[in-house]
Amino acid sequence: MFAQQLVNGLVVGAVYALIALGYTLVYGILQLINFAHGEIYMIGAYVGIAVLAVLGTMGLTQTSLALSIVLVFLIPMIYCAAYGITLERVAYRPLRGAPRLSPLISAIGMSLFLQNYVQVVQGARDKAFPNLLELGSFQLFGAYVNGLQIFILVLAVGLMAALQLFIKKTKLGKAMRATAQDRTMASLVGVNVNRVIAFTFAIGSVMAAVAGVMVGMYYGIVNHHIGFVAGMKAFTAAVLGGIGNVTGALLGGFLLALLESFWAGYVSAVYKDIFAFMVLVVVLIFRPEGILGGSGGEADRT
Amino acid sequence: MSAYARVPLIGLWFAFLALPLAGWRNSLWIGLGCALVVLIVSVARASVQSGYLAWPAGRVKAGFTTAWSFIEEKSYDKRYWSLFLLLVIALPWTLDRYSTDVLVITGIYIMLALGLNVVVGFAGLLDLGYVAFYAVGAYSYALLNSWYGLSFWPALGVGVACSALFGVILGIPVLRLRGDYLAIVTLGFGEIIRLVLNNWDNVTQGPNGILGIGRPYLGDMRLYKPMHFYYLVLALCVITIFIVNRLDKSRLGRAWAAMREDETVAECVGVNIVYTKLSAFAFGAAWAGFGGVVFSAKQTFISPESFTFFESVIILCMVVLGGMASIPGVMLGAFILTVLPEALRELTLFRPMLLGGAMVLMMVLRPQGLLQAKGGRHHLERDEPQGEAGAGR
Amino acid sequence: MLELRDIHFYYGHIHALQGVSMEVRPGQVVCLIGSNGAGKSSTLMAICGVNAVARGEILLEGEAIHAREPDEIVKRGICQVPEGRRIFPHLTVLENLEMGAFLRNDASGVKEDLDYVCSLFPVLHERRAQRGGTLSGGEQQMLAIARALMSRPRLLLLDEPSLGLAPRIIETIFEVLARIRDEGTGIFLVEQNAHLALNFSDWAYVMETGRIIMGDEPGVLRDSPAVREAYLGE
Amino acid sequence: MRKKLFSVLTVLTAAVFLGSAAHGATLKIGVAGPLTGDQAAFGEMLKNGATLAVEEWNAKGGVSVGGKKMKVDILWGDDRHDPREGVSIAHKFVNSGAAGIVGHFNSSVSIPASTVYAEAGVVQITPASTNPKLTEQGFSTVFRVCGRDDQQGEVAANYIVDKLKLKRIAILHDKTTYGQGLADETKRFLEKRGVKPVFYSGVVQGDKDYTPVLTAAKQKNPELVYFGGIHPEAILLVKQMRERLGMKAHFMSGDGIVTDEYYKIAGKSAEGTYITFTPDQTKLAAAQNVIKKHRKRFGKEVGAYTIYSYVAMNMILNSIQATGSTKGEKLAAHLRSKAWNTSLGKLQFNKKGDVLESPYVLWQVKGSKFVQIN
Repeated sequence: MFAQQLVNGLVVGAVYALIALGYTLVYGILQLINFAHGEIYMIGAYVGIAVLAVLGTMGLTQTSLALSIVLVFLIPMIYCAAYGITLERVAYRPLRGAPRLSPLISAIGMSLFLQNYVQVVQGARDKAFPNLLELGSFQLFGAYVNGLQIFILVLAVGLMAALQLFIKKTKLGKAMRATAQDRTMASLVGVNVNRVIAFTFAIGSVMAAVAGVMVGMYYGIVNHHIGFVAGMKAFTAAVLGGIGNVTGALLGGFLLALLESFWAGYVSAVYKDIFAFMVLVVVLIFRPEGILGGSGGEADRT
Repeated sequence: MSAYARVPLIGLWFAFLALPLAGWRNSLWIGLGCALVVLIVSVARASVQSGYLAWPAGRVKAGFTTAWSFIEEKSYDKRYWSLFLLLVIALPWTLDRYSTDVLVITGIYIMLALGLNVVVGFAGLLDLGYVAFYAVGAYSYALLNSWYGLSFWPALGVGVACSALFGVILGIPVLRLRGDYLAIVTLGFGEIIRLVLNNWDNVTQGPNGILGIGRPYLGDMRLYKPMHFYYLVLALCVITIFIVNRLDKSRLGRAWAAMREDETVAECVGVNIVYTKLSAFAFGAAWAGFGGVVFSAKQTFISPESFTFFESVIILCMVVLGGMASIPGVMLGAFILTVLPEALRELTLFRPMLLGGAMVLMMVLRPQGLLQAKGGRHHLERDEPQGEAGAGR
Repeated sequence: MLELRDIHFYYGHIHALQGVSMEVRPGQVVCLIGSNGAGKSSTLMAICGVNAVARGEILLEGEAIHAREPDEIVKRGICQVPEGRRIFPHLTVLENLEMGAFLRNDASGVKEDLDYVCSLFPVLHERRAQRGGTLSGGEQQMLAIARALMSRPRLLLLDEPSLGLAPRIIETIFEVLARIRDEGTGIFLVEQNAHLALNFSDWAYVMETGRIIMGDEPGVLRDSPAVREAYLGE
Repeated sequence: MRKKLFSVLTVLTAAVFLGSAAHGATLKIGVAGPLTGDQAAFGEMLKNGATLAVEEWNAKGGVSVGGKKMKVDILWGDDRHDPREGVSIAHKFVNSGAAGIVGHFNSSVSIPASTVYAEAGVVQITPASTNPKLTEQGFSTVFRVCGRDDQQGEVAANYIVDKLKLKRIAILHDKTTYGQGLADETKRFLEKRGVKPVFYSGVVQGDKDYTPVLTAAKQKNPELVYFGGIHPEAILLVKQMRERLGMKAHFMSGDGIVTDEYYKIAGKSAEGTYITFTPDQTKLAAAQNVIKKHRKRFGKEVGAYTIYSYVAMNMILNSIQATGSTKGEKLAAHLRSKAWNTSLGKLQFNKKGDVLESPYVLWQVKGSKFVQIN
């Protein structure tokens, strides 16, 4: 049972972590809780379904599986990036420098808007997400492990490592860090701050898109309100790890999912969410900077 | 003319965004619609700037500003208040049962919004889990009534006390948190309360909720019609407004204002932060408890579904939309956000979407809210952009 | 090379700059002195495009730059060392310097300039792997200047470079500034330490409550009774 | 100025509220359910059933009340399965002079709304709310044409014990009024038959990952997993049981999972699922007519609750025509007075307003469709 709960938790953790990245990146750079981020993830899943439908009618899913998989991830990534950038441009940029509450309300409004927009155009019923990857399963230390789970875990961890490297090593990554630390100064050395902020939203959204498609493939079912719960959990994960801290998001995501998984398995399934929120509250009260320290903390934000 | 060159591009962009979700036909319309809106806005702006319409536009704007500030000013005038009260007392006689019921709900929300306004507007503490106190009030009446047969009037007191107590209980651990972190902890707290109500089956009946909650009695008269509740809620609203108004002007109110503007400075001039903060939470929560008791008496049925995070958001929106720290503003906000959705019931499907869009638009165009608070801008201070995350400083 | 014409700027409701006009000629060191809150930093931020001016023009070699984004202004060769240094605290010294060269794409030139600024301030070389936030005040000031130089500016704007530093360090910094000036970079200096500023510059402006009240050669200002009383403490 | 301001205010306020005024000589019947939102699929069934019935009546010229033919007008109410919306709609219906109500769908909405209808004396027939509490409140004007969860639980328990002969049962529910109610009734009847469930737990509705709780259930080696809840959770549960954890145990649930989505999305994993549900309407001779009409009118097959909604609407309209009244008490008395011949077969109400015969039978998912097995 322990091994099985570990597997359960790791896969969910990968999803939490990917979404948490979006919260953390944006918070790091704007000190803004991007409430609408969960909806971007949801949109990612829906775009994935649309792509699959088109590929299906073209017959590509039969003839070229590898290309299909690439497209099923790539197109939602592009779309979500576009949504993220638009979101920032419409709802947050006009409010830069406004009282702190304004962008938060605007974010909540945007979240409502997007969620219900999808409901209007896509209908409220659950949508099936056809599974492309029929991978077998095997047993490991008494736990059932599914090929898809391995695929998700590897993809998520790989992406996060790539992001880490990107932020650490590239010029744009450094510009992101510089902008997060001192926006005015970054503009004084020639960084186009607006572009960097838009880019940050894009990256966060790309990660969310991947999470959305992964969740669609994994659970096979998608609806327009998956963004809220996932968003809340991912946000908790980001806070747990230290909001504004990219490694923290990864750590927080896995930690929260594992704690939840063990709690649900050993203690109580219905009190699972209470437990998650308890963790959030306790961490914030006793260690508000999170495990690794947040954007203002000692730890580097990479 | 680059402003016009942007128009088709913006249209194309939104059509592109809509494409995979809405299908190509709808996307086309969405793109056209967006382009049209942008076009109208740019034409209007250009003609105002170039002087074409500058004069009439200026007149309209000036006229509107004057009219609005007249309303703003008068909304604080006591004489108008009493007139308004007369109007409100007469109102239900001209209305049907359903509209009166909507107004009862509006009244409950006015109480809630005024209570949240104490926490957010007066004291500057962003609370995203306010609905928890509402739930505590509602459940304390529901449970005491169904177990011990406690009647409405004493329950009103007990509910308020319970909620205030919860306010303090929440307040103590979060004393040293500020800004966003406070918001998140309160959000978490709100969810915890809801989940406990949903899962503690033995006590709260879990998701089934509590049925058959007793109606209040006034002497021998059983209050059950919307009209009855209308006057009950009206009376409670008047009390709420009176007390909240006095609080704002009291010593405590000034301490809240000082704490809102700068906690450290407030502490330096002798404001007891612990007491001031806790009292803000307690007072805010108390009104939520008030509203909760009335709500359960009105519904005769409550379940955890009525106390979701979305509810907290709506109440917060009322405060912000109306104008933070402005009592008439908050009331207006509550009125708009309860009556408008009812009026738009035909548009059910689009309602939450429009609400969301309106929230964004409002923040962009008039972030201070409809009626600005008297005596200047009240808002949560934004940290310097380079500021630290806001906690533990 | 740089000209400000009747610049107005509002900070919220405060009319912070009320018609500022001034000029920096090529090869000149120009200083701006004034008391706290006179609008000196606002002027620098307006030049750099951070503060959006409400009215007036800023011309760089005849080209209007006041409606441009900060990064475009940096690209045109103006770089500021802002008040309080504003080092990126979590980036290493080396990364801070690299950020200074953000807009440049000539890797070999950047490498060269890195060596050059390290020769100007050898301590930065020693501390290159350390986080910016861990440096002392003087080292941070050196890093800030070095970072600005990494963009190869034609005009360097300095906001209170001497503030809060020990005399020995101020001396080092001004020696370096002199060297930069001699190599042909224009310098626009904002200083509260009027002695220091007037000694170092070729032309000086005096600012009070958002207006330029005087502009002349340093010698003339030094002899003006008003300046002597208000800024030179005599 | 003062006067002006207030006259403007009064007019504005009045304008907002006095939107609906004009009353024609139509008969108004309220139909309420989750018309939008995540349960819109069910709302649509209610909607189509009621529409079909009303269109039939109107084609015949309407309902004759006191010798006068009145056209029937449906008032739609979207409660989005929110109890408070439900109460608000109830007031709206009562206020608009609705002569009867078909709805609501969810028990959690029907129950609070029933108070309003009962206090106003309006007859309410729900086509789908199965929670026993609804009719246990003692309101004389509340009816349901569907079964009750305790009846359903009994059928499920008996089948498990008698036919499947299983001993190790795990019970899960989604913590909703419906789901938990059903699970608890099933548990009660199982225990009555001497089978004590080996595992009992709620799951969080709206969650996506149920592997933790399923893993815990798996530890107990259940031979059958019973789930009280609706289809989205059931899909995830059965998929995760089979695909993630390799559990071979049977899966059984109630009428809440009967939608096409269930077998379409869950695919192979759904095969063999047992469901307690009402007898196959498509095999009912009485229902054939409706099914045909529905296909013609809406271009698709009837849903699980379409005919219930159709029957409920017809009962109300028939009673109005028979009694010549729209008074709730009279209609209620008439509804109780006889055995009804409906498209669902013979129906008769007891004193509480429930149908006399337990209507539940066992179904199974076979070859990607629901098949009645007894």
